[in-house]
Amino acid sequence: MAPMSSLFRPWANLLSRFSLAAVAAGALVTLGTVWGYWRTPYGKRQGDPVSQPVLFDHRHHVVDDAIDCRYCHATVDRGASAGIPSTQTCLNCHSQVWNKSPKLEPVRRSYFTGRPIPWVRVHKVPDFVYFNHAIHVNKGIGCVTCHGRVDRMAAVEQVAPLTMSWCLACHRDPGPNLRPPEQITSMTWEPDGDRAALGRELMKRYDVHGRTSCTTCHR
Amino acid sequence: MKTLPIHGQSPRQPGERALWTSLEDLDGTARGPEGEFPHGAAEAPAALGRRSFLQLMGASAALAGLGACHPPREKIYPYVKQPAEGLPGQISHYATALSLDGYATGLVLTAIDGRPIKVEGNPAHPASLGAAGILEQAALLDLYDPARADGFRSRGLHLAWRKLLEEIAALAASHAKDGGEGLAFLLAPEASPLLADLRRRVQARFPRARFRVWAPLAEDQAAEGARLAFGRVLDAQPRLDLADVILSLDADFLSGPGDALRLAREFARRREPGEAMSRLYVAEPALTITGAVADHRFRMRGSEVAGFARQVAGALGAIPAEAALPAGREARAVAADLLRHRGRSLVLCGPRQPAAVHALGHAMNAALGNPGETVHHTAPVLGEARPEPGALADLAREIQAGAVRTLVITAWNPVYAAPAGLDLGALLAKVENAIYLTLREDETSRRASWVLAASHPFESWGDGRARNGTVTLQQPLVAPLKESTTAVDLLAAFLDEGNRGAREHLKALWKARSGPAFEASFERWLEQGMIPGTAEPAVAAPVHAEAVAAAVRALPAAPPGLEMAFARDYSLADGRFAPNAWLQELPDPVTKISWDNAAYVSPATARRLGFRNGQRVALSLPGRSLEAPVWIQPGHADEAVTLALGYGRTADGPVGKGVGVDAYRLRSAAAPWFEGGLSVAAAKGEHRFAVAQGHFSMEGRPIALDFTQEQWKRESHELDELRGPEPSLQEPVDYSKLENAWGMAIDLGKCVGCSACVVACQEENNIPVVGKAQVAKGRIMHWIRVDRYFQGPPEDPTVIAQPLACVHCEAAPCEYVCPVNATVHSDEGLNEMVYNRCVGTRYCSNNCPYKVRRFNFLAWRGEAAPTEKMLVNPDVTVRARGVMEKCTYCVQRIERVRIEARARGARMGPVQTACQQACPAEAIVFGNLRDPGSRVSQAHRDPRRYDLLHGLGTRPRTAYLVRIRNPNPELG
Amino acid sequence: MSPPAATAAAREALQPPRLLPAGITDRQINDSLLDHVWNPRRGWWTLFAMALAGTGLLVMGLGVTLAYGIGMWGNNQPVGWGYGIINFVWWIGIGHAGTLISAILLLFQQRWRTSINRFAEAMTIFAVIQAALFPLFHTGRPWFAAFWLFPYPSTLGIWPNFTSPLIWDVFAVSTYFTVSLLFWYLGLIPDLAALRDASTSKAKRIAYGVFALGWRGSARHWQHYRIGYLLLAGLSTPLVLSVHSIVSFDFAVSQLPGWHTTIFPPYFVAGAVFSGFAMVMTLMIPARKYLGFEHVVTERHLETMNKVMLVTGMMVSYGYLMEHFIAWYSGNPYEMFVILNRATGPYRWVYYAMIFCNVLVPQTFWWRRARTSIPWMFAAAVLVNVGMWTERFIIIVTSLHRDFLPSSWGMYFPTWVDWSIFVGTLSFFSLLFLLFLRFVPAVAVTEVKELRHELAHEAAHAAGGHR
Amino acid sequence: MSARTRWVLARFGEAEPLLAAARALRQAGHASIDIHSPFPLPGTAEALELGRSRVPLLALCGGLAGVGTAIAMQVWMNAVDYPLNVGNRLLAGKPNMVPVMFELGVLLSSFAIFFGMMGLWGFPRPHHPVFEVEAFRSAAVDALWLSVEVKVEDAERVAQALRGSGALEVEFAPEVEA
Repeated sequence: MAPMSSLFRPWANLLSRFSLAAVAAGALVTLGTVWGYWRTPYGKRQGDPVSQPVLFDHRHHVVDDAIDCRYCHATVDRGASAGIPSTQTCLNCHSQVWNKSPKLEPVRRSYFTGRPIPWVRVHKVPDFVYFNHAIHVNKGIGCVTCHGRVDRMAAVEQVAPLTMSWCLACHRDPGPNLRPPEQITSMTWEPDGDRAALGRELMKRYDVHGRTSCTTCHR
Repeated sequence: MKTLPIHGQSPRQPGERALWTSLEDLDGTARGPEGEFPHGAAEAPAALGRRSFLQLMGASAALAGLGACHPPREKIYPYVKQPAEGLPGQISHYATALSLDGYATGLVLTAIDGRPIKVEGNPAHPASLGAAGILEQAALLDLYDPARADGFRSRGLHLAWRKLLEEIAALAASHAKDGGEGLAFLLAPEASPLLADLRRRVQARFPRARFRVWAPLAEDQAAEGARLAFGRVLDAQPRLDLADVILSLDADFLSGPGDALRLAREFARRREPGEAMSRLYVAEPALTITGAVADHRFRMRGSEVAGFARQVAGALGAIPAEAALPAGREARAVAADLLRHRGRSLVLCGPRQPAAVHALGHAMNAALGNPGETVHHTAPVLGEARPEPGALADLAREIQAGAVRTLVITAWNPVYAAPAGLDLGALLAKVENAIYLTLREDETSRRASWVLAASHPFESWGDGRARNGTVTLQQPLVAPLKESTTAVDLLAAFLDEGNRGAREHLKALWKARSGPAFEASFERWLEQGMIPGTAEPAVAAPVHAEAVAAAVRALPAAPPGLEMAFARDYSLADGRFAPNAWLQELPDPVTKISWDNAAYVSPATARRLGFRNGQRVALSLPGRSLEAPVWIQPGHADEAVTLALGYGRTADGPVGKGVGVDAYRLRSAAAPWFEGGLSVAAAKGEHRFAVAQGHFSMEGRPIALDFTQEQWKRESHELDELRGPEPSLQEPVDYSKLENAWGMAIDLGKCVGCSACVVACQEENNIPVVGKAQVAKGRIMHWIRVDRYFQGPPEDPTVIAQPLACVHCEAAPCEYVCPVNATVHSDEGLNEMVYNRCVGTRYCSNNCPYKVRRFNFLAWRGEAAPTEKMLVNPDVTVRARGVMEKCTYCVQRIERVRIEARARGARMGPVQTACQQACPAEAIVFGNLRDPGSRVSQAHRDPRRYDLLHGLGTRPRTAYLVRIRNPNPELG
Repeated sequence: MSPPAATAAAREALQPPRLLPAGITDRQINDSLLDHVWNPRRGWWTLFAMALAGTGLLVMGLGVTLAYGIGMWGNNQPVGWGYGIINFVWWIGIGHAGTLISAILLLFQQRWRTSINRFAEAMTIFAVIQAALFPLFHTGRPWFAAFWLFPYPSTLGIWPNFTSPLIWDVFAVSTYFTVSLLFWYLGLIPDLAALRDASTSKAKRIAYGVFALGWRGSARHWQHYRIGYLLLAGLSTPLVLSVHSIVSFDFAVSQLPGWHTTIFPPYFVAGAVFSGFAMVMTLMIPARKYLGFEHVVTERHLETMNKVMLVTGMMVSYGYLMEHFIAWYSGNPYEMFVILNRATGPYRWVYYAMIFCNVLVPQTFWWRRARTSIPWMFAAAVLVNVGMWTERFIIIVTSLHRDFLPSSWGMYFPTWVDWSIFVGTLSFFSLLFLLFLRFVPAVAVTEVKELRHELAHEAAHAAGGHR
Repeated sequence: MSARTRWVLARFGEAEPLLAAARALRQAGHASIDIHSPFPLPGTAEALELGRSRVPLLALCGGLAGVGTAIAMQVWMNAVDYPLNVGNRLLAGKPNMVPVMFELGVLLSSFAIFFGMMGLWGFPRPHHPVFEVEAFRSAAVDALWLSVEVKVEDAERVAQALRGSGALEVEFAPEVEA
């Protein structure tokens, strides 16, 4: 019997194949994870209710009080930014109602000290993206389309992915996302009848040209 | 990513004052601890350390991209109380003004969220007509300069405002006892009615106080000349749009104080070919932008201009023959041309010429019947605030005699700019209270016992008068960024009214001078930026011919030998803009040198003396000597050396410190502009200029085209080779279905090469400054540049300027080579540059035949001071290191107009690019090529239109219009 | 060997120099060619330390570039590409010889390739590694370039631009590197098995055993191996031609005078082969001495390589000639100017260095004495390397620095960072090469054995038929 | 029925007897025969009746897949999904697509060849019973070996036969479960 000279035992075959497969799979999984991460709601920061310095509840204000979005976000149809209400705006009501509530203490403090309330930004596009609320609102894009059912959020969270491909999808085919002007701030509006036909009609009415040229958003 | 306007802000320790220390690296003077990196090849970029580290970390985070690595969420700080007007991010425009050399130019400032970010001309204002010059525009950078003076101090002790007022009140009270015997004021020339009023009131309180008006580049000879010719001081108000033939005697009227924007507009309007085209003769020593657009340019030393003027005047019969000189061929031809256009001609005389030449100019105009036609005369707009020759010398004598106890200086930097031999710095030490009001800590503030920070014009109330007398209001856009005051408040302090505020003084003055409905009128005036109808009325002014003749006869002959000439610098003026990095970096409109001045000599003189470009030479005049580097300038007069003033600063912030050489050290009070008897000797060393354009010949290529009227009639068809469709394998994209197709046209016949467009673009588009070393390396960032080409003999070439930015080729060579689609075409035909997609291969720049793309080789901005962040135009992305950038046709303006119109359901109005808006000559036209009636469409159909590098088939959207010159056939 | 010694000697004198010494056995081949793996040559550590130190320069240069930006290089407007792309093209050109020798000479059944192909293939891979550094690091933002250049579906919804030659480059260079590596490794497997089986220590056996993947020299192995290797050679041949053609498209597809030329693809390929052979010579001449390989890399090999250099040198010279001719014949003033500027402009000394090194130096190989003189051929190879580098400098810098509008003309000067990266890649290349010489047989042992077998077979035939 | 087998290895000095022995073993009905040589030995495939290699077919499939992918990728990305006007060029210009088509074709074809071969060989396979024989280490160096897998009980008989057909040396690998 020849001396046992073999370097590798039979399990080495399995091990070597498994190792190679593991390396290949590892590389693929790593790439795939990085790739996939940005597609998860977590990667895009969707569905993450953001706590604010004041326990402001949109559900209460939108549903119970039926305050229109534009009461507080007053510049949404005129300016690039929708506008975060000034402390003064809060106190328009809250000097009368809940004016002793400890929950509103930060608001009163802001008003009396003159220091703004440090709200936390929920919807953020990069600095090189020039998003303008006014043109979208005036061309029939409703609040709910991008911001979701704010009327059901205790703390506002990001609903839309806010990725470039998401923007592009609508810019390429805006029709299905258009609504009549009187329904812009409605959280519950649903079209009756043919959505596609309505979209076409609204495209014409608003004179909508979804543009996908780069400088539409990047300048 | 949105950060900063200036490259080289070094990271500061918390609490440390904002200092531009690292810019010293850029101008080649750094001797700090960073000096281990030699300049040029091995320069360490300014923004090292933390920032770069963070960038690297950011990059690795982006690559890793996993884990709980979300950046912290931003905060939003809304108003506590919403102001009545203004939306976040909305543009608002305010009319205001800036006074330079005493005359106000009406401006419109753009503000976003309370920050002024852009200076534009006020279309209603007679000195602007909507245009803005380089200085007016760049003044905005001074506003945000972190190196500005801050606060008030007396003998090194900081004073609070209230305390300062008390101290001045006490000082005033002590002077009031003897009627202001020991009180003197050194004021800048300033046409402001408010300051004039305050001066009268101060004089009334201190009857024996002395007021002196001084500026280093004063136009005192012009005033003297008027006095000679008319017997009293009068201002001449020329109208170039009415002049068929113009003779400029060393008058660079397209730049310089007061009226250049209007004159450029009027001049350019008469430069279209045809019968109505004007003709310009220029006699001057060094090539100027005016000389560059002349139909005939006679180069001669500064002291010889008088002789040429006498030749022409003699041939015109404007002066007696004994005062004239025998006319040469050129002078005869000029005179004959002027005579053919009696009442439609104009003689202009430059401020550097002696009074007699000015007087001679007036006499020539009178002889040609021009007064009342192409020129009229008015009472001097500066009024009493006219600079007097010898004001400084008189003051020095008084100080020497101990007659000045308190000296209030609102004039700019007399210690630096005083004539050589007048050691004002030492004299100031003798003044008990030398109170100096200054925007920056400079040479004078080092010597003054009181230093008061001045507010910038854009943060203070005031008034002024345009060159034609129109009263112009200056309103602030921001509260002062530094603890500072104004000349108005300072003078008022001597009346114990220092705390009333300039606004109240202004309103009080104009309330007194206007009718009952003052408040309403004042609001309207503020809106317009001026008080309409306040131009100085014309007065009849007969010329005293004998006095003129006598003065002319007394003119000395031009001295033989080398002549030293001093010049106002296009960028720095008298030097007060030396701390302004935009202006330092702006290439000189003629020589294209940035971050430097130089001793200009003609090629022949350089050959005779054996000088090379960049060679250092010692310039010596009796008792004075200065080393300066030589620059051989085609078109310069032989046997003369020209050196621009305003450089070689030793104080005044780190930007201008040590840049160039200080020509004031060579300039005498007796001969402030031209002095004979110059001796030059080669000195040790070679100077490395940062020249933005390396080559001035077109190499016979059809680039900046130029025809004479005669040639144009015969050869205009030659342009057909340079326009129209070129055969191509690719079907051109059809733009005819869209509402807009953007295009531009640049009229070389109108362009005067002033570079206002460059600064406008820099301001609008957040273009960084890179510093001298980087300019020398060929990394200047300007999106639009003004190329200058010389043709013909180097001694006396034809000169042409060609503004060039991205021409937005329809078949753009840059686009198809970009691997990541970072530069592509928009539906409306813009060549888009998407910074955030760019990975920086620079292939696009290589393949751009126009070389208009600019690359962020380093992090040009470094870390900016907080005030400088305020300057950033939020509509334009601030470009990161490693990305390409270039002219976008001001796409942010297009989109703003589009969104604002379409959000209202309206059609888009016209869009103006920043360069177009600033251009005083209306040479740049931008607009919609789909609209056949637009000016740009008309220009594209103009027979003078051609496409640059047409043969490449790039189909540029920017078309050029050839320049036509109108030379005198007699001089052919 | 059966024929009488005298006859053998006479035949020897008539034959071209041998590819292998007479009477060598497989065992001798094996032992002599693997010897350098078992017994590292003297001075290896010294050389390795030097190369490692030089690689430090590369790391530093790239680190500085990453930290501060491309501004640390000499690039500017108008010269957007400088040393980065010069070095890229130079290295990728060098990287052509290996595949060419392996693949094309295999297809042409050139037997002399066997002694040098492994060596040349390794050189190819290491050169391509150097080359591949540049396209990434010369970008302003390599952290984005690293993945935006690849067509993966991103959340941005935007894709690479397939009209850009740089994207073609990405595909060409990565394909070339991958295929070269596979080709090299495939050829290496039998030799690794030989190393495994000839190893004396257990650790080496295991290490080489892992990389030999279980090669048993089985008939089934050889059956697929031969056809697979041949196919890879067949694919590599057009690949090698395509890579430098595509690299030349970076220039030829652009609009710049001096770049926009249809002759570039063949001219670049010829230049690549030229420089690749020169680099093989530069490395092989000292290496064969160092490793004691004179018996397998014989003078005949060297002379043949010199002939190839002469041929490719003539092709390159023809390229230059045509460039000049077309510039004149086209009547395009911009083209004419570029040529004139090369010869008379500020970079003319580089131009004349290029002409000297690439046109004149190879002409000496018309003479047999030059072809067989080892010092001269080494000097010539080094000069050709220099010359081909200057050629890339001329193409890139002189075309860019003075193009259409004289107003934007400028000059290009490299910085210390440019130099340290360049020297760093030379060192990194040497480092990889030294590692290769240390751990992997530098000559395709198996192929030499096969060659010996074939030669013996033929000799037997020649000596009078079957045994 | 015993399921245990073992490999019998025989070293030959020359190719001809080796090939003859292999043919003889095949005729004797042995299926698991192999020849090991340090370089490709002509005639082995015929002796073992291995048939045509499938590697060329794999190469063709890989190449076609690469070219197809390249065309689909370029057309879809640049002309369908996000058509951009890039310098007025055709959205899917055919000449533009050639370089990537070619490169991707070569790449996938090479992958198919290399990994196909690995698959056909069952690599990596560091362990094989024949490696247990110390003398077999000469197989990759300079010796020609013939190996045959036989039932344990047949081993000695086959060894004898091999010795008879000119083997210089015969070795046995350890027994293994079939």
